Amino acid sequence: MSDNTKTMAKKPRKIKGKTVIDIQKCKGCELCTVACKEDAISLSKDINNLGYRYAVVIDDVCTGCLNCAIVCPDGVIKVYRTSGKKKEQIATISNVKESINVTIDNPSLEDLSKMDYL
Amino acid sequence: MSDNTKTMAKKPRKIKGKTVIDIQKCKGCELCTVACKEDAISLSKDINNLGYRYAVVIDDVCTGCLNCAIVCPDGVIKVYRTSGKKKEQIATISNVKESINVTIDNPSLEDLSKMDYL
Amino acid sequence: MLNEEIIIAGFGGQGVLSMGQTLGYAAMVEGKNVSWMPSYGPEMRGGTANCITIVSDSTISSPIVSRFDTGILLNQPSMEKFESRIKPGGIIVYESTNILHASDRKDIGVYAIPASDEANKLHNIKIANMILLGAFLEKKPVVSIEGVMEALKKVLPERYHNLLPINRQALEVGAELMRKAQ
Amino acid sequence: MLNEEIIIAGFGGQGVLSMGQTLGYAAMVEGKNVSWMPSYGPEMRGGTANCITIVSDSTISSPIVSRFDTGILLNQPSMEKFESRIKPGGIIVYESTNILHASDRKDIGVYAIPASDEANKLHNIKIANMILLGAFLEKKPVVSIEGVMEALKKVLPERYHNLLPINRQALEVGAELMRKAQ
Amino acid sequence: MENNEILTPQCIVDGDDNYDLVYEKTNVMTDTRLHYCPGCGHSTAHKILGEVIQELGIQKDVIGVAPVGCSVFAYEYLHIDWQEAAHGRATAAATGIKRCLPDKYVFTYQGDGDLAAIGTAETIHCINRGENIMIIFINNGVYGMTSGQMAPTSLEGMKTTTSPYGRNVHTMGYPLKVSELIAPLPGAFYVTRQTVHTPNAVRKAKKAIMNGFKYQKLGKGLSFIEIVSNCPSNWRMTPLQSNDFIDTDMLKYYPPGDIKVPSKEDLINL
Amino acid sequence: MENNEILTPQCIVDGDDNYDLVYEKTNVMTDTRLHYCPGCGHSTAHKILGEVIQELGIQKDVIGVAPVGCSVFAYEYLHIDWQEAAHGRATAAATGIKRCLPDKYVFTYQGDGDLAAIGTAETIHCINRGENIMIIFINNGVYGMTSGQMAPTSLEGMKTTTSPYGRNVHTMGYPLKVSELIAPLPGAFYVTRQTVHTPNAVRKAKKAIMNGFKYQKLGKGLSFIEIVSNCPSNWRMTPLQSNDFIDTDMLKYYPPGDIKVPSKEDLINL
Amino acid sequence: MELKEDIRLMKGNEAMAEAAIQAGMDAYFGYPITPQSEVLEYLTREVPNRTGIALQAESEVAAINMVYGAAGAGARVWTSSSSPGWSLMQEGVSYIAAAELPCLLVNVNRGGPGLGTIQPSQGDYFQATKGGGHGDYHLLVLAPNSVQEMADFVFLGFELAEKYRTPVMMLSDGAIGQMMEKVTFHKREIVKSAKPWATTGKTEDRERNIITTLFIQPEKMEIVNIHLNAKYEEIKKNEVRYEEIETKDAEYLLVAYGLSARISHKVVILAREKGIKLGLLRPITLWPYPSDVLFKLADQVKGMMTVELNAGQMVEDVRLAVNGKVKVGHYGRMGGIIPSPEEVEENLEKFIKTL
Amino acid sequence: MELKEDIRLMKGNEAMAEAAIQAGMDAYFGYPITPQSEVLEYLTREVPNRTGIALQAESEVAAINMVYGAAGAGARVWTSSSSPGWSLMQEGVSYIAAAELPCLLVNVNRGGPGLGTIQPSQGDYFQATKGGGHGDYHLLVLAPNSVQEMADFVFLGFELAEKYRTPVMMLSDGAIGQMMEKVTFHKREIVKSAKPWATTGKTEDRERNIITTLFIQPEKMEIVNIHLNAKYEEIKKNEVRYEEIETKDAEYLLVAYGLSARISHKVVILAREKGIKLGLLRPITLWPYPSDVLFKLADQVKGMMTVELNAGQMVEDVRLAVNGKVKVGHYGRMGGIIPSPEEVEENLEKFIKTL
Ligand SMILES: Cc1ncc(C[n+]2csc(CCOP(=O)(O)OP(=O)(O)O)c2C)c(N)n1
Ligand SMILES: Cc1ncc(C[n+]2csc(CCOP(=O)(O)OP(=O)(O)O)c2C)c(N)n1
Ligand code: SF4
Ligand code: SF4
Ligand code: SF4
Ligand code: SF4
Ligand code: SF4
Ligand code: SF4
Ligand SMILES: [Mg+2]
Ligand SMILES: [Mg+2]
Repeated sequence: MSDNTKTMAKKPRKIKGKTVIDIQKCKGCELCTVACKEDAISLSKDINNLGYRYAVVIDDVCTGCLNCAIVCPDGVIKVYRTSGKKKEQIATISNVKESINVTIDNPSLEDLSKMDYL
Repeated sequence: MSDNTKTMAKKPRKIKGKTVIDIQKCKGCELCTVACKEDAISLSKDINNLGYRYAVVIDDVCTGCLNCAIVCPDGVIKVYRTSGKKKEQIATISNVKESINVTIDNPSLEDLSKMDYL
Repeated sequence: MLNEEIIIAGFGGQGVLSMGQTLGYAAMVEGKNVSWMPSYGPEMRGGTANCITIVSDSTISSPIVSRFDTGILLNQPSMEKFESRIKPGGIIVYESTNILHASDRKDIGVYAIPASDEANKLHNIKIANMILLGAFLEKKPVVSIEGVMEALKKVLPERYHNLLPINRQALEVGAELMRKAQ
Repeated sequence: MLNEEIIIAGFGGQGVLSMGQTLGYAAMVEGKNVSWMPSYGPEMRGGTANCITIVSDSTISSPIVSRFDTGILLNQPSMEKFESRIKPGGIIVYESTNILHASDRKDIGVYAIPASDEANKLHNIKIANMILLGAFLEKKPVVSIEGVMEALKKVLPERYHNLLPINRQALEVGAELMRKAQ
Repeated sequence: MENNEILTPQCIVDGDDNYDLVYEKTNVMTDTRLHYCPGCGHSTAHKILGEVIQELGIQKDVIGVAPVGCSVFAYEYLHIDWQEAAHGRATAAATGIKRCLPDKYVFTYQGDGDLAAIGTAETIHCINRGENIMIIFINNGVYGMTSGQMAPTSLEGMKTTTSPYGRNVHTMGYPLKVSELIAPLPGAFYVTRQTVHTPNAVRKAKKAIMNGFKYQKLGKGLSFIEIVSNCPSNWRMTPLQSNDFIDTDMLKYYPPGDIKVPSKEDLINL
Repeated sequence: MENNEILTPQCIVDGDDNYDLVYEKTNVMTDTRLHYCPGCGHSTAHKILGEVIQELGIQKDVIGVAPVGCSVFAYEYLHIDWQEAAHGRATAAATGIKRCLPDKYVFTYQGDGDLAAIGTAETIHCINRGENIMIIFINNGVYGMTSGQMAPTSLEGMKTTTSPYGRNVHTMGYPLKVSELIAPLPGAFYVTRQTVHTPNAVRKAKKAIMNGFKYQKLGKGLSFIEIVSNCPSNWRMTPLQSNDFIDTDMLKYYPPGDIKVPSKEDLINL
Repeated sequence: MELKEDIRLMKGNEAMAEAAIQAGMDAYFGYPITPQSEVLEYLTREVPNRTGIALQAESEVAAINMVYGAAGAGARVWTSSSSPGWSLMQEGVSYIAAAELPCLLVNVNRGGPGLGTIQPSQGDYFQATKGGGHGDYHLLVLAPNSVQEMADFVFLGFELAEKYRTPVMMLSDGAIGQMMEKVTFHKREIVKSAKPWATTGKTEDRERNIITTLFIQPEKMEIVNIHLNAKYEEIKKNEVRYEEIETKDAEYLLVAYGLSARISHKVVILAREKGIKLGLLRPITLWPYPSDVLFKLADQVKGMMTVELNAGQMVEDVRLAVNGKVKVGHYGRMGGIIPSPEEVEENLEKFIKTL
Repeated sequence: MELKEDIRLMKGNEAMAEAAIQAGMDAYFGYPITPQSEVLEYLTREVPNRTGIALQAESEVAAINMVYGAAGAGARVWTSSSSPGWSLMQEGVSYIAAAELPCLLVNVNRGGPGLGTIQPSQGDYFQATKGGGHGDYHLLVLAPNSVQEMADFVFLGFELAEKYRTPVMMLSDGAIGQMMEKVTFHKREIVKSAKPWATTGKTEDRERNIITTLFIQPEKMEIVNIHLNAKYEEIKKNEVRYEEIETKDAEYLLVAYGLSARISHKVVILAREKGIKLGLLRPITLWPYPSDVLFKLADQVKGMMTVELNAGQMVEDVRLAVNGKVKVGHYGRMGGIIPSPEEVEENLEKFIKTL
């Protein structure tokens, strides 16, 4: 607690964040781009394998506020933050999956074919 | 109108009523007996052909108030009244059916057989 | 070989269905086969009720028959509906307090039992059906009175067992009336 | 005897279904028989769309076939899905701006048409499908360009008739590209 | 001749007095004896419905829809065109009729099991569409026709053949106040709750039905007339006891009176 | 070894700074890519549902029911037991499940066509019985899956494939405010209307879903979480336009916020 | 979209909707379901500027009962749905048949059971022809095999429905509903027969009209049943429809309807190219079934095989028709899979070897 | 009501309900309809003091979907209804069959079509055996002909349902449901099979369980269809049940199930008294149908006649079974009318003369 107040007291250095976007799962909806008050994210010019322009970090000004990740429908944004008191209750990560870049596969219909049917 | 006020003014003679009950359609529910403030109606000792005790006029004190007839579910009560201003809006009688006593027939199922089926 | 096909019919409330059931239980108690088939549905709303009870030594094929060995009839409409459906040589046992116009068929036995009057004498109008049952069993002992009593004992909840004697009495009154009626 | 069975496939929004329909209308205008069968349902939600168009001189028996004379393919997944389903001797006409890995089958003709690039040059990306159609018709003139134009005239509401020239241009550009590609 | 006149039933002569007929069953009703049990409110509801049709002179323009329930035989009793509908679907059938015959008066006559259980979706959507029809809703807290099972409207603690230990609201649900539920829907133009167990109640209910028909002409939405009724047979009561029960229990939970009435502007064309 | 640790995705090192992972998709969600259209609120709703399940640690005790609608594939995306139900019947199926497994958490996830059109009867009666389940109700004002027909919740004037000239409330009915309609039912324990189109809205909606699960343990009735959502594809808008439309139009008619909340006494055992 | 004469390129679903308007439909009640939602979409777009009512119901159950009400009121009315929706409508269908209400019912069949798939299927043959609803009744079932017939059978369906006071079903499938083909709309004079039995309000010159399906006394009910059956016999006598393709000299016969018949037609061509004398009998009415012609053909051919998009349903009717005279085989694909003509031809040859 | 041993006099409907409790039912969901409302009434009276859930649903549609949910959650669950109610349940039934959910479904058949009558009928034979719902599926259909069998088939039904993961239907009728007969309840050991596929919560030791009927890709759907059909073939091989009465030396054969079989039994007695060598084949499973035994009997007898309470439905299955070997007639009454044995015998003699 004392640690905490100390940090808050001196505010010497803003908490820094970093977002990692899975561009092959991004659908380019732009919700993250408007959600980011720091204007850190924007859409690419290129399209990904789904045929969508995808979100990319354009400016390294992230505060780690989570807004983009929370509003991202497809949950393709991971957020990292430098240490410091977390401002947000975050999801408990009991079993972290690997990979930041995902292999490219076919559209959703093919995903569905992975179903455990019976 | 003058006629009317006159009648009301002198009140020499209460309007008299008369009820006629179709005893073979009466189901003896007794709603009329409690509805009559003059206690003019009561149930018979005998049963009719439906197996029900039926309503009969026991006392010639009817005022023609219509309560019994209005509350009678089966609509088996007719009310007559001596002339005078009617207190009630009454049903328009465009085509009066004859008969006060109805011939005795079988229970409702047989009635249903008179249906115009197709 | 016993195979008695019985129609019991009257107003709802006259104990028509339970009479058939009692007979059925008694037959079961005596190890016989039995089937009991009520009329059901809105027909009952019309105030009438009936049931077909079949008591047999052997397997009962059809539980529904259109002609009967016996009619136990408790009101006028039932008399009118069923009198023609009694097999020649069969019988009608009827409630003569209620039914004024009985069958005049000559090829069957027609027995007038003033069950309601007698039930009133026993100060229990509900017992009229047992009087009729007693009368029927006197004529056609498809089950014994003991069988009926045993059935009632099993079927009635304990708290009604005080009614057993009056039921027996009713059965016996019925039997007596039948002996007189013959 | 003409009986051309064509699969047209790509992303939704690439004008895949309307390309088939335009071809169908043209065939109809020219008095030929035609059937057009879209893929439908949630498949389209996945971003892909395709349709089978059959143009024939005679009655078309089955509107659904599993192997095709021609594939007009607009994206990579479609190439992967349909390349094996082209009949030997058949052709594939594909959008080479989008599709990087084309079929390497030797028993069919495979024609790369950079339709999107060319459409951009015409300042109308939506016209890419007409470029591909033009390319196909150059190779297999199952209907005439005039037929297509007449069809468009009938199908497009008046207010869009100003777009007719650019459509004709696109068809011609496509034909030209095909002549080059061969 | 004088004698002859006296013998017509419009009037009778008794001693000095000359009596005129002032009330009898309307001849919109047929002569068929009603199959309803003694004292059943269905009968009364039929009677006043017939009277209203007669008084409005609309017999030739009315089409009734009665689904399954004790009143399935309604077509036996009123001299109008009728459709018998599948259980719960009266409002759908009525929608079909009214849309094709917009100038006719269309009403449904439904029990609580029918309207508020199996027919819930049809009820709500018909009202929500503001179909210009009238629904007469007989709430007797029980499935009458099938002999006494619990209805959505059965009161808490009420014993029925399928709630033999009394309705337990926690496992069987709460008695549904349909009128209150649907009144907020913009398609509901007039919503009222009536009874027919006393002479005065009958008079009021008749008025409500009359309103329902009149409002239909305005094309502004649906009239919903709930009639809290009895089912002596399945409540296992005499008719008089059942009417007491209406007063002591049913009306406590289902208070009578208007729930939604048209505004004056709404009625401007009436 | 140090190096190794750095390479695990929980944290990354960038220059001087050591970053910890503070947010990623919960692993209650599968890796299957969601088939929903770009920007569709269904995806967001799924995500927070997964997060709540993870945070409450109830994954092994949850059974979801998703009927037909765009979310029929929900079982693809959340690592829990699922039943796919017939169109409109999710609440009936959920009733069947919950009655047999009273100690499990049961929820339905339904669209507006499903819940408020064909499933109206099941919805109302499930709520009225106070089934101890949670309903998540995605109101996007349209039939998404079948590609854009009018839903009971489509706004007045809204153009859909079956109201091509805009919804005419007089012939097609009024947009149904389901939460307001069902809130008065005693079986409804908690009724709230949320959205998921902004980060803050998502946070609140997540809280509401969390409440819904928590309340389920109390056995006091049903939690109803309406989520006013979008359907960019069938509204023929970009995702951002569709979210604007939520603010400018949908929320005007469907105001967000709690509609019925438990009292303190109700929550005493929580 | 209009071209010279009234020839159009349309989806089967749209052609059907257009035909209904041209046939003077009074009302349509329906609920969206793939692969037939275009019907309601087309109608809600068209009728405001033309004629009739098109109402989106809250469910299929509501829709079929709206049809009941409207048909009872004398309207020319129809509905359409696809497989799961039709299952929900079965009670209503049974009521409509019992009440003898003329109307047109269209099932654009998709793959089942359950939610299944939205691809074309013929898995609802039994439901349509044997009665998916309760009790003894029949629908007159028409099976179109082209967009043109989707349109034509709307006219025919309304006509037959009113002629016999009976519901007529058109059993189509997702492929025919979704595909576009040329369709010609001929000028027709629309005659609507009088419906003196309809509930349009009891005028003084007639008794009240009652539409009911309740016949509580078995004696009455049986009379109704017998009446219905007599009508069905009449329909069987008059309304059997089928198409014979290359049957004259056929040694083997395919039997197929709808989309399968399209495929089978190609099989006939393929087989004849190989020297196999194959014919095709296409039932157009699935009920009444063209049993007599099959019974006769059974004397001529060595074997028959049905081609169906199901596990073998119509094959029972063919077996009943030929009554053991020849062997009857079945080749079917399910779940929305559509067999290619080549595949069917191959299986036909296998079947021939078993004879 | 208990007598020595556990023999009781009960209505068929009550016997069925009692049997279900004894069979360890977990849940029953139903909606009142004559002539089977006693089931729900009996259960709501009994289960509070014994075991299981009995819930009155808001409709048949809700009831069948509650069954779906409960069965999917691994419960031993059932429902019952009568004809119109069953029509409403057809979508649900198709879903249950597709999802392979074991459960017991009871139709106490009454006269139709439409609202019809509440008297006994066998008019729903087609619906039960050919699939009233959409898509290719089958119910295993048991036909009791006595109150005893109403009870016994509950045990059997649950067992078969769980053995094959398939819905089992008991097709009874109003007479057998309403009548009272002796019924003996034997002590039984109730074994419930494990249901590792049930949705009871995804524990860590397994993948999530999904109950679904959606197979959007035709290729997948067809696999499901093929799987279902393979199961049905298995059931056909193992589960055909029937009773032969006096068939040994029979020259003529009646074929009848349920109540008709009771009547036909008496007909056999009457006919044999007259010297006619008559036998009776009573199918106990209506699906799978005892076709093989009929095929064999066709070599022995000169003619067969079905006795049905309908316009002639099962007769098709008999004709399919004998494949033209002998003439197959039908005698039926409809609408709740029950023919007397004498009447049937008379008509049998008429039929014999046509041979
Ligand atoms: C589909 C269907 N399910 C059930 C029934 C049986 N049924 C007939 S009437 C009825 C309920 C009657 O109750 P209600 O609507 O309250 O009318 P009441 O008789 O009480 O006036 C039921 C369940 C039916 N006919 N059809
Ligand atoms: C019985 C039945 N009728 C119709 C359908 C077709 N259908 C599938 S989803 C759906 C409506 C979807 O809309 P909604 O519930 O709002 O979900 P959304 O896709 O908008 O999320 C319909 C009508 C069906 N599957 N089953
Ligand atoms: S919100 Fe998610 S899906 Fe949308 S653009 Fe941003 S990263 Fe891509
Ligand atoms: S975490 Fe916050 S600051 Fe960082 S990119 Fe996302 S929205 Fe912008
Ligand atoms: S109210 Fe009518 S039915 Fe009842 S007792 Fe009086 S007269 Fe008879
Ligand atoms: S009219 Fe009035 S006073 Fe006369 S009997 Fe009836 S209730 Fe009594
Ligand atoms: S059962 Fe009840 S509702 Fe039906 S007629 Fe009798 S009293 Fe009236
Ligand atoms: S169609 Fe609409 S509801 Fe469905 S996934 Fe797309 S945007 Fe979402
Ligand atoms: Mg009621
Ligand atoms: Mg929606």
